[in-house]
Amino acid sequence: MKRRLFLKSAMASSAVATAVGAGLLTPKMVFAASDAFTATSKAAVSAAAGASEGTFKFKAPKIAENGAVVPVSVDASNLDNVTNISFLVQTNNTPLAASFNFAGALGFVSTRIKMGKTSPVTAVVTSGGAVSALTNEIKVTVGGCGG
Amino acid sequence: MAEQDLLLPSLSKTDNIKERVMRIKIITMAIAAMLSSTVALSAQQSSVVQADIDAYQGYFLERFPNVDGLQGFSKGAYAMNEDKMMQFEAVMEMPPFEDLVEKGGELWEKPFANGNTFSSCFEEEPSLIRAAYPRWNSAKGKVDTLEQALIDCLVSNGEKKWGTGKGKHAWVAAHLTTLGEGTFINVIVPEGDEAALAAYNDGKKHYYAKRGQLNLSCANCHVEGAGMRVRGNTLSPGLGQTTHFPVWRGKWARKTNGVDGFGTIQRRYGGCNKQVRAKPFKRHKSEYDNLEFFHTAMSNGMEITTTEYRE
Amino acid sequence: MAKIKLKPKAKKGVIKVKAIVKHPMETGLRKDKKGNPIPANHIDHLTVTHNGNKVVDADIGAAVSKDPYFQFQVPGAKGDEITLAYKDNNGGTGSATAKSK
Amino acid sequence: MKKLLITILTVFSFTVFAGDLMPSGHNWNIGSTNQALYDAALAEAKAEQKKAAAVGFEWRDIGKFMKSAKKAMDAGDWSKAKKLLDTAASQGRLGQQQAIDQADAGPISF
Repeated sequence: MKRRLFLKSAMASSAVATAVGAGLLTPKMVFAASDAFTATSKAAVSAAAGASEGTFKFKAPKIAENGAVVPVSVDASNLDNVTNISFLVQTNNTPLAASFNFAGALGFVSTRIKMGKTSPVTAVVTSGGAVSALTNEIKVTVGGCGG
Repeated sequence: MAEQDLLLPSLSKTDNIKERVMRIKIITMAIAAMLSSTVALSAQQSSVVQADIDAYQGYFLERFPNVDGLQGFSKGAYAMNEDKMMQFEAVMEMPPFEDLVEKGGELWEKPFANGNTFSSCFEEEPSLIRAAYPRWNSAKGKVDTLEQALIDCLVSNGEKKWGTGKGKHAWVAAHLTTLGEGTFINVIVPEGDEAALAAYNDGKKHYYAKRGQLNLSCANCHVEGAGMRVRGNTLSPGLGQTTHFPVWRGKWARKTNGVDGFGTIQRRYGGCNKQVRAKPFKRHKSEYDNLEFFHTAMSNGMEITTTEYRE
Repeated sequence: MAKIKLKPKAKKGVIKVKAIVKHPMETGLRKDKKGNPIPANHIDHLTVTHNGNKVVDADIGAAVSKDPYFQFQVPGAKGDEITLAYKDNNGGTGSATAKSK
Repeated sequence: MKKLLITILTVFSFTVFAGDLMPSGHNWNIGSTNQALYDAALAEAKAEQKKAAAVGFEWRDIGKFMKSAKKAMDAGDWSKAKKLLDTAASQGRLGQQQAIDQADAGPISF
């Protein structure tokens, strides 16, 4: 079952019930994220959908060395009055990884996220009420040598 | 794309490269001169060994003109791939190993049952210890490594031996590597010392001999293969591999659920041997000690960069 | 129980706030060796305060790495007080305060 | 699947063959005959492994092959055990040859 398809169909609660009933999903998996966080995630996804292309800097690896620790950072200090920076891992059940609200801090954040597989990752910036976004594909491979 | 530029230096750059190699050689010689004048008693480098070092370093400098000079090679595969470098820098912003390096420092200071501490076993002040090893011990007729010296110190003070390769052993070594930041590697194979040259040559042979089922030598991967990709990973250049050990490897950290990713250079040798499907040798015996002697000498003139993260 | 490493450093009127919070960040989706699900245990809320003013207020998901790392930039100077506080989904909390270097 | 079939056939044909040579009622002897063959093959593999190790060119998996061979033998699969021990011995010999081939190894590219 494709997760993205599932995401769309999950809007209809009956589909979730069916999936749970069929043993495809354990209740824990469905409710892993809190309702509030899921709502924030949904809001961020729809905001990103209508966003213009960002002029800020979004740093993320093309190929992640370690899927458990993928560094991502946004430098939106070129924009005035940045009030929020969010990261969305598009293929996750709950795409939102983190949402940072700013009041007095510069429009910059750097963090590390975990990714189980290759996915487009979107950085969403809200500045002066306008939303802009940039998406980078981050490849996750299971490593070999190194060192 | 940037990577291809590195692998296939364009012809128009040739003149620049020669100039660069010359310049870097002069700097290296100057550093070597500086070092030997400060350690007036230390023996002169064997001319055979110096020729090997020049050829080895010259090869890398010529082949990778985009790497930032001799010192740039200490960043390994990261120096050859911007995407990886960015991730390395992100990890090093606040590295996962700080706590264990601190613990290593505490173990270094902690008195043994007899009241002595580790420093009683070393003549050098702590910041100079890392770069003082590996070195030829003419009295014993063998190579001394820092890691072996730590074990010897425990034994001579009546303490229980530690396991080698990782754990406490690696933390203390990592503490000393961190203190050693900015000192220079300067392995000397004394001119005219046949036994020292034999140990060096033994290590050199290990480095260039193909081994294991895959029939690959250290040099196949880390000299000829440097910068090339194997199974999605970039092979690091042999030059500069010893500037930052013990390293914290993501791969080793995952084995301990992120608790301890530290390993010594000889732990890494074992891993490399296994990767070509050869049986690894016992740590801190002549095979790896001599390899460490040769391998480190090849990076003479390079700075110890503190302990670092590696994939 | 969780340890916070907080390092604020001022340079040219901007404090770089670097922090690592020791936290397992369990998603609730993983299983242990016996196949039993490992319960979710992750930071879900984080704030940064500068001289008493809240400057960052973040919602954190389970997709943030174990022992999460954050860097923020806050206008300020050496000696300013930075506090980082978090709450996890099980109600666990923690905070650390440091004077900017 | 194919491999398994071949193995079964080999074992089967061996049994039939052995049965032909031996007077009936002596089939219980096959087990101890195989054990003797196994012991000999193991001794050979170990000797080759030791020689390879002595020159510093032992390959990684020789020990593993011998362990698997013991497992196979315990499960009564002599032919699988033989294959594994033969591989172990041959890798031992290849390691020794490698030591000879690499006796003069040194830098070539510069």
